Amino acid sequence: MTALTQPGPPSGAGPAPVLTARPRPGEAVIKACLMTAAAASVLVTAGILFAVVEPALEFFSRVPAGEFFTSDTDSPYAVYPLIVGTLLTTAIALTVAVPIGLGAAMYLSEYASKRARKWLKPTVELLAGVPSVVYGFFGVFFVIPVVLQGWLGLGISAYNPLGGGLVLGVMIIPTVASLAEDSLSAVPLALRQGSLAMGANRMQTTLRVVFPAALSGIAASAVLGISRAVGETMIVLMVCGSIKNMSLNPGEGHETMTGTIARTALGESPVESTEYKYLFAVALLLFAITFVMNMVSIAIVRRFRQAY
Amino acid sequence: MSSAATTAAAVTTSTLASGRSQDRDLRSLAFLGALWFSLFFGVAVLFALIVDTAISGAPRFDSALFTQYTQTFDPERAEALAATGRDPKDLSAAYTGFRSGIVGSIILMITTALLAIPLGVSAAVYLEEFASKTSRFSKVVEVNLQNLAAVPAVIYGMLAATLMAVVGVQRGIAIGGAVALALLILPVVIITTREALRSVPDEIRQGSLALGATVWQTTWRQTLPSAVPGISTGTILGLSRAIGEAAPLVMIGFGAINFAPEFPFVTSKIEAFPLEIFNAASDSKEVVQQAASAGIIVLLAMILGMNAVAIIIRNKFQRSW
Amino acid sequence: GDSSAEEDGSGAGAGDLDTSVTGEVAVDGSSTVYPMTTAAQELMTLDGSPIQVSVGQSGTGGGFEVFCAGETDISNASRPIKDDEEVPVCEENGVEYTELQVAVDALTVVVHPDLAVDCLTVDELIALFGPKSKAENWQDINPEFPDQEITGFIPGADSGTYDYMAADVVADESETLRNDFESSEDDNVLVNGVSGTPGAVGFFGYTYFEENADKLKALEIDSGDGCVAPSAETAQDGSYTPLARPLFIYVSNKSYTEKPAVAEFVDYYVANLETVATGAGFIALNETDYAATKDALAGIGG
Amino acid sequence: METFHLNVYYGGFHAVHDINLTFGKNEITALIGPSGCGKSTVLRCLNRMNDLVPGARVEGEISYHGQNIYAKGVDPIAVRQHIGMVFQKPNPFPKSIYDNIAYGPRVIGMKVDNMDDLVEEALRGAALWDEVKDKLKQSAYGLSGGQQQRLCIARTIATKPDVILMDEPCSALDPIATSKVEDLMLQLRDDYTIIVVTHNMQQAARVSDRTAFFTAKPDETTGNRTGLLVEFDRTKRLFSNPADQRTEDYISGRFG
Amino acid sequence: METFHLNVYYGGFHAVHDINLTFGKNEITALIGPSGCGKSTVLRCLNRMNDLVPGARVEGEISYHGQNIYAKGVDPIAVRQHIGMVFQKPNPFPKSIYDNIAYGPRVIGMKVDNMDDLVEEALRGAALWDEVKDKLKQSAYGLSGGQQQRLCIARTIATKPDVILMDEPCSALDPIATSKVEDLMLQLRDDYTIIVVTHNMQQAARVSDRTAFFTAKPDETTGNRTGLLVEFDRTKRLFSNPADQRTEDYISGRFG
Ligand SMILES: Nc1ncnc2c1ncn2[C@@H]1O[C@H](COP(=O)(O)OP(=O)(O)OP(=O)(O)O)[C@@H](O)[C@H]1O
Ligand SMILES: Nc1ncnc2c1ncn2[C@@H]1O[C@H](COP(=O)(O)OP(=O)(O)OP(=O)(O)O)[C@@H](O)[C@H]1O
Ligand SMILES: [Mg+2]
Ligand SMILES: [Mg+2]
Ligand SMILES: O=P([O-])([O-])[O-]
Repeated sequence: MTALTQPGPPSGAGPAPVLTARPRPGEAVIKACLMTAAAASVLVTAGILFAVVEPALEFFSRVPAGEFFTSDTDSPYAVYPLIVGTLLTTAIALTVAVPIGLGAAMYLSEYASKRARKWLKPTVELLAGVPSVVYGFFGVFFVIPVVLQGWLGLGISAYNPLGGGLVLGVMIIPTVASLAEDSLSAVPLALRQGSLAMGANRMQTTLRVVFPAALSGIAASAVLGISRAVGETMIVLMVCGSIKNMSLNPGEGHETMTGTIARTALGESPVESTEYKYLFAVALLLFAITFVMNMVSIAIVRRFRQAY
Repeated sequence: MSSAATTAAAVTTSTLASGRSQDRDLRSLAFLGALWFSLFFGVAVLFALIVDTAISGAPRFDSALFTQYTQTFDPERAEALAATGRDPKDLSAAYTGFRSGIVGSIILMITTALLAIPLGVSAAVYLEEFASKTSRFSKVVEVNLQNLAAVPAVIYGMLAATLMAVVGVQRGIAIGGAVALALLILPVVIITTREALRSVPDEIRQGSLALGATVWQTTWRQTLPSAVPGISTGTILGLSRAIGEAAPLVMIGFGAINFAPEFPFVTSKIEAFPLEIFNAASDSKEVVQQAASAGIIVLLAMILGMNAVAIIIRNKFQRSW
Repeated sequence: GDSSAEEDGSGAGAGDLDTSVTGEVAVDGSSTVYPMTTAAQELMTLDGSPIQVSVGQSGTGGGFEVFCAGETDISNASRPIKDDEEVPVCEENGVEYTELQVAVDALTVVVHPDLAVDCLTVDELIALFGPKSKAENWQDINPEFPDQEITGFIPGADSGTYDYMAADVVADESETLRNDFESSEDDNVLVNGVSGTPGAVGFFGYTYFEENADKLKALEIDSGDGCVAPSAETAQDGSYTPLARPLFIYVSNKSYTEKPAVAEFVDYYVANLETVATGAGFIALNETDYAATKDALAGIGG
Repeated sequence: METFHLNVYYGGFHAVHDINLTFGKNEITALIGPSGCGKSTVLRCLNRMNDLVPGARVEGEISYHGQNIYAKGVDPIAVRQHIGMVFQKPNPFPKSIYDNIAYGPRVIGMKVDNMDDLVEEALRGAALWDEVKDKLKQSAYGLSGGQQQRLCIARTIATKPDVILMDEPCSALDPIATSKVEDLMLQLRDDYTIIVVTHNMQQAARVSDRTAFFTAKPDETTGNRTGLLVEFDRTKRLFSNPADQRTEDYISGRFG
Repeated sequence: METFHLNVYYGGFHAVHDINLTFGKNEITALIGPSGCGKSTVLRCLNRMNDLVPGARVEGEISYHGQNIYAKGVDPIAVRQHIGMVFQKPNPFPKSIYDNIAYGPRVIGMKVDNMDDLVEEALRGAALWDEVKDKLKQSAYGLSGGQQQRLCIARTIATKPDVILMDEPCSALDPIATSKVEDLMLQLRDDYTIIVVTHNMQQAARVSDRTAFFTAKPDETTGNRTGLLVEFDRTKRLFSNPADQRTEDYISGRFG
């Protein structure tokens, strides 16, 4: 098979070095510690499940599921009205965040120079760093009374999901923009060159080639935006109102899932009360929703990553 | 010359030097305008927020904002108390301050950092430097981290509240809040640390390993030091998020506190700055709401300052290999 | 923790405070009474006491729940403890307590300042807030009222204010109010809601109205003898019925006797009651009621 | 189409120096030379694709039908509509075959009576029609590499340009696909002016009418290698009888 | 040092097939062959750096001083302390020149009387001392590419290995730096056994005592290209009088 017929070269002789494995206990301990730290993140999830599921089960053992899964606003434990409130807020937030986040992402990935991007991107990301209490304050004292009721003259309640959704939307712009930008930037340069070489201008290239190619990533960014919006608490607590309301009018006050949790917790119900356990049933539902949303988003991202 | 070419030639002279780029036609400009709008809409909102809040808080940019605890006496009636020998400035709601919140938030931030950074960096180091990327464990942790990053903050509060109940410590003490916040930012710390480690080129690792260094030696002496700017950027951003969070602390039972926490601070009842602002904003006295506005500006200054530091570290010190 | 307030009873102030007493005091309960207890704490700290008082405001009902579970030393209340629901819990947990009236309040019904309604009868109050009420428009209450949609902002069901309106004014056997109004434990949410929503109505303690009198309109109440406006005088002299109500703190006897800090705080609170009440914008007790409070306090230690 | 004293810089780096070339109408011109000598750079200048490279700067003149395409007031987008380009790696859009072809005419606002006819014509022009006519609505990513590259050529000719630039159009293809593309180039010569960069000397010899040989000369002080034109002639002559020693070394494989 | 029936797999992919080689002590052995034939793979096996590649699997035996370095109980870290490696791209650590050298002795816990002396000795050994002796505390990133590569060699010899593996150590360097590194290799031969992968046949001819020529054979069914050893001989003989046609084709430039 090989032409290895020649006499071999002088082969190594001499004192054989010790190659046997040396025990390195320090290394092993460190590795074990690091691994524990990594495993801790799984423990956190387990902890969340334990902390939420156990009281939630306790709740359902005390209250029939029918009083939870109901749209009857007279039931103190009705969850459907909360879902309506959360849905309205989320829908409005996405209406703000998806187009604007996408626009910002397109600018950053298709138009901005590298240097500009280095500063513009963190600037947009600042919006996610502003505390939600501050957004809530702004929503209650500015967006609703000054902008919506004042400038736009809307005859709406002082607390409502319209205002809450708008400020929440501003807050999640960076969430959408960041992931959308990743997926736009992942579109190979060759596609842009192909389009430009044919005489398309930048807008056409962006909208007709880059955007469709990145569509799934953009969808994932919107889904991630949903899970952020559903989980946000202080803004909805402060701005959206507290009525269990099945109406789809976003100008009326609505209680949301996170709003209920925080409001009741602020009220310091004793740990054993059914009211307190109710929070965990709502939290379990909330966790399930964000979990599913996040898995959907991960799945979409996986698929688009494989495309190139 | 073919007919196609002739036509082209004719077209050429008419359109090539039109003097206007098709990147500057009406639709393109409108589109670009929309993108600019998108980019600056959020920033404009933030600007409006800061200006509006700063204007309403303007009367309260004074040192009392930092040095005084919450004060509830009606300003006029506080003046009347001057007769009894008490200084109205120490009672009047017009001089209410956020001392306990600021002190509390600093304690919280330090404790959170002490909990989250070692844990998060260790986990990231394990995942990047030790674990096989294809192992089941890595994959589970990976997905798990992405999920944790999306878990609502209130739920972290509930987890910490349950933990505290299980351990049997009092509600409303610093460690409970710090645990909630540390859990909240843990995924951020892990994810950014991993990115920072990943950006250290493999050549550096191989160079070290080929000399007979162990994996840990390589990590500790080569990879981690090179990743420090990236790790600090991520950690500062995570902490700046933690310092502004209120929702999980509500679940921990953080309430109004008008006294200095005692050493060791972690077991002391404390108040958090954002929650104190939330309470002040809920007060019906206008002077207290002014204080809330001023407090918001202070909180924003802290957070934006931390963000700025993080960005500067990222842009200046992060080596591009 | 022996207080001189018992002896001289004059409520003189700083001189009676023993600044060597340290410790913690946990207070929770009524958001109406919250500013008053906080004011007492602030005054005491200013006078040099190192006692650490933490005050929550989860509503009278919420406060009693933790109080009867033995988790707090003092519970603020804007209504008396409920014999049927709360007293048994306290008994079961062995929590003995003393009720101390600290101020009077004029529960104030407020509307958006532009609404052309000035006075409500008790029946109209029931028609407005009662659990069976389906009134959507002011004209559903009284055809003379303007054609304006009603939006309500009322205290949460944990609050004493809610209970007082439900049990003592509306007096429906369910002891509830309608559930399609915005509700909050946070009175400023109510202030802001009513002042920010055309046609809105709400109710809360007199203090909150007084501090926001420029943004709100308080309604007069007609309980049969003509319309009476809420004020310190009408509340003190009893003419503002049925909405004038007493405000209390409930002190755990065990805490009072076993924790010097609690005794010190309560003594100081009662000794300086008038300063605290007026300082925080409350209506102070008249002489008779104040004497009764001091007597009750004296009864704990003995 | 001609270049006069073309110099290109990337930032401070002088990439190509003083290129003077005249491309014959309805001819195929090959640009050859060792790696890094600036062939792609020159090609990208010809339809102002170099405008898209950050830091790139062009000096000199490129005349197209008598107009300097680098003159003020010239719209690079209009230039690219007349001078198409095919890249080294096939880069079809992630769309259907049909939409890949129709994309160009649509974006440049070409008046088209019947898009179906135009698509067929372009695909026939690129010798691809028979292979794809039954799957026009399918994704272009389902095609083989060679088919994808011919699709890219079809896409380019659908906008009816005048000149087609090709940058190593076959370097990512196997020999069979390569020969198909080469056949296509010869066929397209009747209607288009073609300028092709290639690393493959055989290919240059096979398809081109004229060949320009570039090389890169290191600067004595900085060591930066600047590209320059060594020789430009009829392909037959250049290969059989090169005037310059460096050309001879290169084509005989002695250097590069 | 010898390999017996060395087979390497990346996951399911058979990268190199049945390599038998004997490396001479105090000789330079060159591994040559077309891209992808597995030269780097074989080299990485020799000090178990391949352990770090996820999915890599090694079969067969590599004997070093009579010990199979793939035997159970052998510590790959100990192996690497005896068999150093220099990479294609210079990869100094982001530290000072001094610390780059001192790093290895420190991490392997070498007993060092005077680190300064050791650093000087290593730098002298790598013919770098005169150039850097005044800036030992400066960052290694301030050095030129060739200096960086020699620094990497110095770093390797500081731990006093026995064998030095080099994977295309000059391919990122200019000709002058290359010749300096080649000189250094010849000088190191007195003390070390050197195994070098190179793409540059002239280099193999210039520096090596023996040369192993590899090629890659595509699998008939899957098309996967598996590397194999074609010929191994004294360098002079292999270049002047190759026994195998494929070797001759390769060194004459007819293929690859
Ligand atoms: N975008 C760029 N920025 C900076 N320098 C560049 C850029 N593109 C090319 N260069 C440099 O310009 C010189 C010429 O590059 P060009 O790509 O034109 O060469 P080429 O002849 O096409 O080489 P190849 O045959 O490898 O494709 C090279 O030195 C290259 O490094
Ligand atoms: N980490 C890896 N994972 C999977 N396959 C690999 C890996 N490294 C190399 N290969 C494959 O193994 C084969 C041999 O690769 P190797 O790098 O050893 O070749 P080489 O001869 O060094 O080539 P070159 O001259 O380009 O460096 C190639 O087909 C390569 O694709
Ligand atoms: Mg090129
Ligand atoms: Mg290699
Ligand atoms: O907070 P309340 O006073 O209404 O119980």
